[in-house]
Amino acid sequence: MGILNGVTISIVLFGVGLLGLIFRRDLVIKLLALGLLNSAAILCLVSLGATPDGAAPFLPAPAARALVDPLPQAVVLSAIVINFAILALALVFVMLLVERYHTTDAQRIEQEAEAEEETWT
Amino acid sequence: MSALPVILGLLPIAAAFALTRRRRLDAIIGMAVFSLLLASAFFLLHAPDVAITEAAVGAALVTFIYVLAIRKTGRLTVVASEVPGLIERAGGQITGFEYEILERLAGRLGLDLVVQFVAREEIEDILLRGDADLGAGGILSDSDHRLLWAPPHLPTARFVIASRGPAAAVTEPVPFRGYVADTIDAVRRRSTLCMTVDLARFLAISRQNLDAYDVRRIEEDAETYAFVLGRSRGDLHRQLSALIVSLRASGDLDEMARRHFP
Amino acid sequence: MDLILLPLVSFLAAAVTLAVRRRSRLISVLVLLVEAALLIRLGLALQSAESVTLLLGGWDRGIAILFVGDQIGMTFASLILALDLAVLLYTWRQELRPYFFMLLHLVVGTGLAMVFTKDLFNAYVILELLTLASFLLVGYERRPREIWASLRYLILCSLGMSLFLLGIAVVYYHTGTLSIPEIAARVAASPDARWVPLAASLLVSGVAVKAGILLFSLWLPAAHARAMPAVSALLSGVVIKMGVVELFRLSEIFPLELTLIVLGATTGLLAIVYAIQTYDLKRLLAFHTLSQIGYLLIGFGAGSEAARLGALDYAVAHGLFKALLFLAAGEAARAIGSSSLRELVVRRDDIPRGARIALLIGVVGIVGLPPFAGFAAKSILESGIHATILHAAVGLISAGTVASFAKLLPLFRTRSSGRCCEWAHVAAYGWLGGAVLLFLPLSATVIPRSVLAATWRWPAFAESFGAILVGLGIHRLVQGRPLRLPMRLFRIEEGTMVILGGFFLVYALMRLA
Amino acid sequence: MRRPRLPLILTAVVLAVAFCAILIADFGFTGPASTSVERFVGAAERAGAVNMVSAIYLNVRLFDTLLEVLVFAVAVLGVRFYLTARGRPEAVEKIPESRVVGVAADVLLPLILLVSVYVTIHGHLSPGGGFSGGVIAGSGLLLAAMVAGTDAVDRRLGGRFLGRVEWAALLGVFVLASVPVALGRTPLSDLLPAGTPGAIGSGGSILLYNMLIGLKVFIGSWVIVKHFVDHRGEI
Repeated sequence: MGILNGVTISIVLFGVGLLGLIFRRDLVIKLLALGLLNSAAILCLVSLGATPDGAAPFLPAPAARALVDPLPQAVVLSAIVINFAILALALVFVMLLVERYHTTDAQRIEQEAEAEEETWT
Repeated sequence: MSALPVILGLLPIAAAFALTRRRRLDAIIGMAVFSLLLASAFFLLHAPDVAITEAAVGAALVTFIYVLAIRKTGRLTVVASEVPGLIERAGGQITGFEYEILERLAGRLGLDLVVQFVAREEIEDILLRGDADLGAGGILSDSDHRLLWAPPHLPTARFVIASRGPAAAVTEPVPFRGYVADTIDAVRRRSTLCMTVDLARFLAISRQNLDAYDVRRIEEDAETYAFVLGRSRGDLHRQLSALIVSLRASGDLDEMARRHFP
Repeated sequence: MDLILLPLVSFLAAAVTLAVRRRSRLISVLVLLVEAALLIRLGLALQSAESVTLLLGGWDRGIAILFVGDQIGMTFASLILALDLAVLLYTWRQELRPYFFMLLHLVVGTGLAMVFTKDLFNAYVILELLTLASFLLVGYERRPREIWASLRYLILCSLGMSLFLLGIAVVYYHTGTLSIPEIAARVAASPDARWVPLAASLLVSGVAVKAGILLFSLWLPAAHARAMPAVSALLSGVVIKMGVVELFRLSEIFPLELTLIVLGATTGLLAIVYAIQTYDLKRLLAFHTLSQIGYLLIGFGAGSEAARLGALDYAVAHGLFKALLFLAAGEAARAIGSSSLRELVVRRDDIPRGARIALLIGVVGIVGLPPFAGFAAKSILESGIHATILHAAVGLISAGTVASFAKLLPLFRTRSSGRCCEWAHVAAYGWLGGAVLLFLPLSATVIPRSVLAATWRWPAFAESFGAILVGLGIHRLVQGRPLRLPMRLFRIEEGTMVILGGFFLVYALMRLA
Repeated sequence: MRRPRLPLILTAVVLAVAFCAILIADFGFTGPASTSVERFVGAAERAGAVNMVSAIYLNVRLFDTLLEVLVFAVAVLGVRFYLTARGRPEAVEKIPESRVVGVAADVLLPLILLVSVYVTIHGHLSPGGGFSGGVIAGSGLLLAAMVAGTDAVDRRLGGRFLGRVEWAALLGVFVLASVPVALGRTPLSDLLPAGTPGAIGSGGSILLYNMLIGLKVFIGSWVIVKHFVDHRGEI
C-alpha cells in the first residue's frame, strides 16, 4: 500500500497534533489539537483491517470480496463520541476561564493563576 | 480506489494548515474540513458507519459549538500597569482617565477592549513581542525608538516629597523615575528621602501614610503621559493620534481630566 | 452475574437520580446497601474458587467483553464502597444537588466496572468516563483556579487516553482480540516480537497519566488540592487507584516487572521530595498520594506473592487513611480559612476537635506506627521484597513520609480541646479512623496467616521505628531550608513533553527487559 | 511569558519526531490484518442484524455502548450545569437572519429530521444508528434556532417536558439492559428473537436501543447547541 496507508498517516497526524498541543498557546487551538490526537488514533484503528478490495461489513457477505473486520469500526464509534464529549466540556471550561482571566492564552492564565496563589513551597 | 491515497495524503496537510492558523475561526473551519476529509476516508476504507458518525459529530456538531463559542469581533488588547486615577480596578470594573480614552478608541474601531494588568517593566517586552496592541498606565513619554509613541494626552504635575526634620532641609530633591511599586516601597519603608515624582506615582503614594513627609506641588509641567504601541501597529497609531487630537480640540480631554483628578 | 450487577446498579442509580431529582441521598444509601450485599455474596463465592468469570451477553471468548472477579477486584471494590460510605456520611449535612450524587454514582460505578473488566477497549471507555466524571467533580465549586486545574487534568488525561487507544490499535492488529487473557496468550507465544515493547509502552504510558505516576502526572497535585474535601478523598482513594488497577492488569499481558519497579521507585522518591518541601496541607496530601503509588508499583513489580498481597493491602490502607486525612484537612482548612500549614499551626486552637483527632489518627496510620494500618501493610509488602536496593528505596520512601508529615506535629501541641464539630463529619471520621486503627485484625480475614506472620517479627518493628527516627531526623535537617523545585513542569506544554519523555523511558525499559 | 526558547522548541520537535519514528518502525503494519471475520459473521447472524457493526455495537459489546451513552449524558449535564449557572445575557439577540437561512430552514429542516429518523431506525440494516441519527436531528435544529431563536424552538419542543424525556430515555436504556439480569438470564444478553435478517423488525433489541439512544442523543445535542447559542461569542 506504500507509504500512504492509513496507519502511517494516522501516526503522522498524531505527531502534528502533539506539536500543536505544545506550541499553540491559544487554548481553543490546543483543544483542536487534542481532538486531532484522538481522530488520529481513530483513523489508525479503522485502517487496521481495511483492504482496497474489501467490502463493508454487511450481510450477506459477497462471495468475491472479503469483509472488512467490523470490530474496530464498532469500538471506534464510542471513541468518536467520547472525543466529542471531551471537546465540548473543555470548551465550556475555557469559557469560564475567559470570564475570569479575559484571555485564552494558556501561559497568561497560568501566570495569573500562579500570582493569585499563596506561596505553598 | 485511487481516491483513497489522495485523501489520506491530504489529511496531514489539512491538519497542519488548520493548526497553524493565526485566527481561531480559520483554525476551526480548517479542522471542519479535516473532519470531512476524514469522514470520506472512512467511507473509502469501507467503514460507512464510522463515516456517518464522524461527519455528524466531528464535522458538524463540534464545528457548530466551536464557531458559536468564539467571538467574531476583534479585540484591542491593552497591557497596563495599574495606576490610580489613570487606569485601575475598582469593584470588579476598570475605571480611570486613560481607560476612558481607550474605551472610546475601541468603540470607534468596533473592537472589544481587553485590559491585562502586568508589571510596569514587562510592558515594553510584551509590545515588542506583539502579544498586545497597546501599553498604558502612566507611561512617561520616552524616546524608546523600538516602539511607537502616541501624542501625549496628559501633562504630569510634579510633587516633591521630603522627609520631615533637619536632614531633609539641606537635600536637593532628586527626580525619582523608578517604577510605581518601587516608589511605594520606598515610602512604606519610611526611608529618609527627598524626591520629585510625577502625578501617577504621587497618586499611588498618596494612599500610603505620608505623615512623615512634607509634600509640595511644583507648578512646572516638564513631562507628559502617552500611550505606547508596538512598531507594527502603524494603523492603530494613526487612529489613536487622530482620536487624541480631536478630543483635545473639542475640550473633552480637559473635561475628563477634571472629572478624574478633581 | 454479581460482577456486572455491581456497576449496573450504580449506573441505574445515576439515571434514576437525574430522572427523579429528589431523595438523592436516600437512593445513594439504598444503592450502597445493595452493592455491599452483592459484594459480600461475591466474596463468599470467591472463598471456594480462585476467580469468577463472566462473558457479557453470553458471547464466545475472544469477542465478548470479559469480566473476572479475583482478589485484586474484590480488594479494590471493597475499598471503593468503604470510601463511598465515608463520602456519603461526610456530606450528609451539606446542601448538594442531584448532579453531585449522579457524578458520585458514576465514579463508584465506573470504579466497580474497572476492577472487574478484562477487556482493553472496555477499560478505555471506563477510564474516559471516570476522567469526565471526576473532571466535573473537581470543578464542582466553579472557582476559576479549580477550573484551570481541572482543565489541565482533562487535557493531559485525554492525551494519555489517545496514547492508550493507539496501543489498543497495535495490540488488535497483531492479536485480533481485545480480551486480556487471550492477548496474554499471544504475547507469551511470541515474546520477542517487535510490536510488544511498543504496545506495552503506549498502553502503560497512557494509563500512567491516570494512575498518578509522577513522570506522567505532574499536573495531578494541583487538581487534587483544589477540589472540595470529599472529592479529594474520592480522587485519591478511587480514581487514581483505577489507573493502578489497569497497570496491574497490563502486567498480566506484558513482562512489566522492571518497568513497574523503576517507575515506582522514581515516583516514590521524587514525589516525597516535593511532599517534604510543601507547606500547604492539601498539596502535601496530594503529593504524598503519588509517592504511595510508588509503593504499590514496587510491590507489584517485585514479583513475590507476599509483596503482591502487601501492595494490595497497602492500596486499601492508603485509600482509608488518605481519605481520612483529606476529609479532616478539609474541615480544618475551612475552619481556619486557609490550608497553609503555617496558618494552621498559628491558629491551631480553632481547629474543631473531631478534625484534630482524625488528623492524628491519619498521621499515626500514614507514618507506619505499629500496629496500625500503615505498619501492617508496609511490613507485609517489605517481607516480600528480597533485593537490597528495593528495600533501600522502600525504606527511604517511608522515612520521607515521616519527614513530610512531621510538619503536622505542632498542630497537636495544644491545651484547648477545640470546639465540637458536626456529627456527620464525626461519623465519617469514625468509620475511616476505626478501619485504620483496626486494620490488622481486618486484613487477617483476607490475607493468609503465613504471610501475615511477617508483621509480628522484630525486624518489622525495628524497621518501622527506624524509619520514623530517620524521618524525624530528615525533618529537622530540611526544616527552614526551602529548596527551589521546578514548577514549570506543571504546565500543559511541559506536561505534554514530560509524558512523551515518560513514553520513551518505558519503551527503553521494555526493550531492556 | 517569553516565547518558547530554542532548546525547548528543539526538544519538543525531537520528541515528537522520535515518537512518530518509533511508532512507524515498530508498528509492523504490513497490509490489512489477518484477523478472522468469520466469528463476527456468526455473531451478526445470531443477533439477526444485517449491519455487522451495529450487531457488535449494540449486542456483543453492549456494555461499551452503555458507558458511551453515559459519557454523552455527562457531557450534556456538564454543559448545562456550568452554562446555566452563569446566567444568560439578558437579551440574547437573534442570530442575524437572512432570507437564505429562512428558506433553507423551511426546506432543509424537515428533510434533516426525516434523514435522522431513517438513520436511527434503519441502524441495524444500513449504516448509521441512534447516535448519528440523534446528532443529525439535534444539530439540524440549529437551523430552526437561527430563524426563530432558541426560546421559540424550545417552547415548540415542550421545554421542561423535554428534560424529563431525556432522562427517561437514559433510564430506559439502562432498564432495558438490566431486564435479562432481573429475569435470571445471562447479563446483557438479548431476549428478543433475532427475526428475519433484513426486515425492519429483526435484530432483537437493537432497534429498541437505537430508538432510545436516538431520542436521548437528539435532546442532548439540542441542549448543547441551545446553550452554546445562548452564550455565543464569549471566548
